[in-house]
Amino acid sequence: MSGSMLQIVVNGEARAVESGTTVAGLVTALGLQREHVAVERNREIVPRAEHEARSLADGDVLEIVTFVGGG
Amino acid sequence: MSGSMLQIVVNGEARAVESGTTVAGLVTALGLQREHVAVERNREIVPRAEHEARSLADGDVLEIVTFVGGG
Amino acid sequence: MSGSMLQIVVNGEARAVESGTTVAGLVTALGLQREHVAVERNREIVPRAEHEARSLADGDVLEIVTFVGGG
Amino acid sequence: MSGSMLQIVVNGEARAVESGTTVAGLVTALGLQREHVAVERNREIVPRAEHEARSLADGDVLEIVTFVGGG
Amino acid sequence: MATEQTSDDTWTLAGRTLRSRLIVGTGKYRDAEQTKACLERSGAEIVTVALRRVDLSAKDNLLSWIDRDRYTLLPNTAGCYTADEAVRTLRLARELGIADIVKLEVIGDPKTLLPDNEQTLAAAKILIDEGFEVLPYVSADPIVCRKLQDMGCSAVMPLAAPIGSGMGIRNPHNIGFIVEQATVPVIVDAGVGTASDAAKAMELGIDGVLMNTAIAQAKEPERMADAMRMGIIAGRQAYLAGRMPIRAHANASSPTGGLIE
Amino acid sequence: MATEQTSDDTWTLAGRTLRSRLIVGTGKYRDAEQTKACLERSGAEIVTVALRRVDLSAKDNLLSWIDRDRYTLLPNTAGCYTADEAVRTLRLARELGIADIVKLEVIGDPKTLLPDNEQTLAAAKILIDEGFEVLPYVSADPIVCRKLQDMGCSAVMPLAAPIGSGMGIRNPHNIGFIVEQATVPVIVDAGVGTASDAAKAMELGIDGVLMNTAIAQAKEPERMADAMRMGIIAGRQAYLAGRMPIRAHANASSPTGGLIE
Amino acid sequence: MATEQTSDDTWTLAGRTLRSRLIVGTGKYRDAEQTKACLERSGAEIVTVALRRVDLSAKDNLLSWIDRDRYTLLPNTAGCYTADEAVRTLRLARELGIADIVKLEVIGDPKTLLPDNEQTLAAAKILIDEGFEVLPYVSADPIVCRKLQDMGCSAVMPLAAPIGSGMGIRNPHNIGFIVEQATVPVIVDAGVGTASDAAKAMELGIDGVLMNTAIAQAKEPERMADAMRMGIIAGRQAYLAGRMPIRAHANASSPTGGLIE
Amino acid sequence: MATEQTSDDTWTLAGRTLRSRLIVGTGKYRDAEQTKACLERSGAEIVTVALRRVDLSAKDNLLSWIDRDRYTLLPNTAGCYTADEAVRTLRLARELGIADIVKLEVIGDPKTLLPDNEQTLAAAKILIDEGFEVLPYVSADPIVCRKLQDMGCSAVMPLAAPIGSGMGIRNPHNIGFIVEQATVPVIVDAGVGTASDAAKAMELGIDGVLMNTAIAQAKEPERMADAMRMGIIAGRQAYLAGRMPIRAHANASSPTGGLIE
Repeated sequence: MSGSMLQIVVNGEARAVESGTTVAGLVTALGLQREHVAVERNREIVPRAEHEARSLADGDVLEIVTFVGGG
Repeated sequence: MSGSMLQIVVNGEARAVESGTTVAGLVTALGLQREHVAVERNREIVPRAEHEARSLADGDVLEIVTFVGGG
Repeated sequence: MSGSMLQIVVNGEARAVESGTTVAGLVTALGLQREHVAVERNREIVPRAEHEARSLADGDVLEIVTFVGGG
Repeated sequence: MSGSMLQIVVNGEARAVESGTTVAGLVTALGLQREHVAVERNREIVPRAEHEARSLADGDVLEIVTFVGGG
Repeated sequence: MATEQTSDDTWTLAGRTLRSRLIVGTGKYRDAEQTKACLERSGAEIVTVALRRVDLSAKDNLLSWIDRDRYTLLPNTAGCYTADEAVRTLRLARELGIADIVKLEVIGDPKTLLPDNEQTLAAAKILIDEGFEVLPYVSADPIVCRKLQDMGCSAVMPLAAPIGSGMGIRNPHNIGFIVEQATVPVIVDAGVGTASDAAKAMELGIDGVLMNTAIAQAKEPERMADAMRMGIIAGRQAYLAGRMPIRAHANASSPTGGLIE
Repeated sequence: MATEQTSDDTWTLAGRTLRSRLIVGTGKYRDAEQTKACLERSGAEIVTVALRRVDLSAKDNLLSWIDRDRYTLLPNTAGCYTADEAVRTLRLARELGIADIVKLEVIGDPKTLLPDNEQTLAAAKILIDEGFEVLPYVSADPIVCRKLQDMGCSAVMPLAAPIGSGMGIRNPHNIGFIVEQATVPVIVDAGVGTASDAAKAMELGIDGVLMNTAIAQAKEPERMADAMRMGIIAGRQAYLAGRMPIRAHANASSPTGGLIE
Repeated sequence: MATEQTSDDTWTLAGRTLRSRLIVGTGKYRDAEQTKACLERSGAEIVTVALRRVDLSAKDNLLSWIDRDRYTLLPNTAGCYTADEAVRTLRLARELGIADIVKLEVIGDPKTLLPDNEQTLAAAKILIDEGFEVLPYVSADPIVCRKLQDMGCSAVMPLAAPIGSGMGIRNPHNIGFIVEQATVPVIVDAGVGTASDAAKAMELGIDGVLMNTAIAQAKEPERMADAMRMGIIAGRQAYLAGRMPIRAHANASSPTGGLIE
Repeated sequence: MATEQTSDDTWTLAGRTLRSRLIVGTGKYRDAEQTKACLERSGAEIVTVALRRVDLSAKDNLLSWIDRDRYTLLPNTAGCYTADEAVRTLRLARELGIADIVKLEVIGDPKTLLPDNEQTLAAAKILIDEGFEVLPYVSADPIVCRKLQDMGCSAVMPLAAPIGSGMGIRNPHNIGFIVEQATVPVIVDAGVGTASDAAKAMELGIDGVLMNTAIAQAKEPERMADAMRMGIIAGRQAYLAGRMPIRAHANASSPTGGLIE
């Protein structure tokens, strides 16, 4: 485990996370229920099955989306 | 009791009835249920209570009405 | 000529005019063109031909009307 | 100059014309005013300036069009 | 499934508390069976009937088969062209014991069957003096409706369109004026053609709708009776719910923020 | 009282057999409670939802309180102005596991929110190739609707009027053309303002109506949900019943013979 | 350019042969100059005026500046709520020497300014007995119009919509019935808001239109007077020309044969 | 009498300054004489024509009798169902020396004759690249109209209703949106049935109207041409004059003070 930090962008906002953080880790850290969100990393969908395995890289741009009320 | 006949008009049609015939008698003779009709005699309503008592006179013009389907 | 005055009402307003004043005199005194008005005196029309002859009486109620723009 | 005939199609109808016939010649032969028509030969427009020069070939398919009333 | 109407939405007509806002006629049906089926499916509590000379050849009489415990009969004066004829007709209805409430209808013209409001006013005055509860069929004319309610009519029944035309509400604006000034129930009578017409009428804030032809002359009258029953409730509920404002431009229904980029 | 609808009047959308012909949105409500109450009273079986970035401050998530056993969620692409954005949005919806059927909506203008039919056709093609069941929001344009159904869309959803305008059916004639040629369900989407609009839409012979603002922005949304549920059924039943013909003149509903003289 | 109207299209009102079918009011204008300009540009031959108490502060009198050789003045009874007031007003007009033809207007309600047809009938009877040529402002009610023409009125003037509302023709169907039965000229009076309303009214087959507010309250009254003059003629000519039938489907205007292949 | 139009109300289409806002077709007339008479009475400066195979049996050719000094001919692509056919047709028109401005019309369906906007966009792009001044017939769709004007079309021509239907303006609201965003002239093409339709179209603020059937199939085409000419001017002048506001209630046109008592 290293203390070095990664600079990423989540839903348009810059964030710093510890290197080694996985997509699943980020989602959990954000207090989100994993079954309620879908994640795009650098414009590519990260299948939920891979959230555990996929680690974030410096400069990653993520979109984390869910459903809201709409017509 | 005399066999003489009275000429009357019922709902626009000429009819002959025995003298002494009452309104009630006419209604029954026509095969009508008394509670289903109202009677006008020479343009005046004959209250149902008087149908028994009221005898017809020669030349009487009667309107015997009921309800039918309508809007 | 007497100086006594008559109290009359013209179009809802009280006015005083000299006794002997005629309808024609009143109309002229009001600065109106006689051919532009019609006069009612105590709810009766005073034909224009009689405006000269007809003198006003104390308490007379007059309506003097004309045409205005309307639809 | 030969008397041999060419088989062509004009506005969907088969016709035979003498070999050597030009577009201009055909138009005139059909009784049409040249300034009132445009000609397509085998799906290509034949500019009016070339009607004189351009000879027809066997199997040519021509569309000769003009303006009519329309909305 | 949710119930069709909120139990508290009743209304009062001539002292009667009613749940149904649909009043239906009994004319033009194939037979008594079809009439009964349509009355039931309409949910109506009041049904109109006409007074006519007895037909000696008729096998059964309406009074012998209609359920008078369930339906209040509303005699009309259809076919009357004068106040006198209408009054005479309703006195006979009263003698028949069926005239608690009456539909006053004085026709002015056989082609349009539009009311003669002048004769209607004259007849209404006589009938009210004789103690009738009068429901007059009238033009969508706020002035005449005000006179009728001031005179003591138990309701006013402006027409949507000519009787049996099915053209729907020709003059919603005047119906609106009539509702604004109403001191008695307003019932739209005649001209409704389909369920959306009935709903639209109710959305104007009226109290009820009276119809006959729209149900009786539908291809499937029984099904149309269902449709009308629900159309009336739908329109009434929409009126009570208070519709959204009409906008000249669009207005997004999904959030305009939070879009992915 | 008769039941609200005949049990046999079901319809099929993308392989689903449905009883309700009302599809409702979940936007613009006061809160989750009001949304749930309105969904229930609308009787809807399908409800639309929008895909957005997660709001980290939001206390609860729609997916945590909406009853997915009861309602099929229909993700939309509201806010998308190009085919690419719409496709990207629906791929994310699929990743969320909620994309059995999708509402394709490509907007052409922020003021009118009218669809860009050209982009919609392009997006529909891609999505159908990827196996989506596509329900496109489209102009009331029979030509575009025919292309969409021929392309393999699961329904066509012409608009009644601009989204959130509540203007009602602006072009019933074109909706009629679309119904005449339809090989898939026709759902009127957007523009309905009140219950009579919903009934009138159904009377055109369409299969269903999709709405959101008309319920959410009524003064009493819950009551309007009732009104819309019944308005839809009333209009559908009226369509099936076959309305009376519209007549230029009147037609008596009481017998014209047998009058007293 | 072709002339505005065919010289033979004249009509007769109370014995007068008229070329213009537009009757205009003289109220609500900025001043006498604007009034005169609008009258001229309207092409009107008859103009309405109101009778009021003389205003002693008024600098000039309408009778002093209006061209009475060019325009026939039509006194109205605006503001009268009873037959008596209307009759009294017109007797005064006659005393003023301006009552060859009169506009009878008995108002029933200050908010809607709709006519009290009952009072109008009563006043018309008195006025006709006194030899007036009566032009009654009346509801778009065929029954009342028939009574008025049978009574001897010189025309009937059903309203298009409430006075000054500019809502256009609320009930074209009833106007049509009035035209069908007419034995005197039918003039639509009140409610027209713009030129297309005027044209549409004429296309119903009426003889003329009376308006005031639509011209006087346009942003540019003089230009609107032009527009109304031409709208009236356009509608009249269209009526005489006999419009094409309305078709539910399309019908090509270019030849369907002779296409290139 | 005042002149029909103010000399300064001209408009510019593809660089041409025009006085008449009425463009008429030349189809469906009885013969050349009637066509010429109607063109003259319409006051049109631009007239549409169709391109077809020469008819060897035709006695005279339109080009031999139409006054080309007076009228600019506007070739259309009626009958074309694809962009290719339309382009091919207009290239032939150019070869005929008559293609300064062209009416692009790509039909999507033979029953409704509604445009295929997708094909129309494709054809417009090619034609503009080839230097044509393109006037596209299009749906009343603001999105498509915006794309066409941005692409370089010389005008947009949204339809009022299906060609030859005479149904009038089906979607005035969308026409309004198209006018609001317009950077080129807006010409309503197809669907107008009578003079009031033409006036109403102009009152929406459009620049002109194109019609054929409404004149050619009137009972008296020549008279209808007059009616349309004036209806167009009336509507245009009313638009420029600025109509009165529409009021929900009445507004007296005579003074409410100064009444006799």
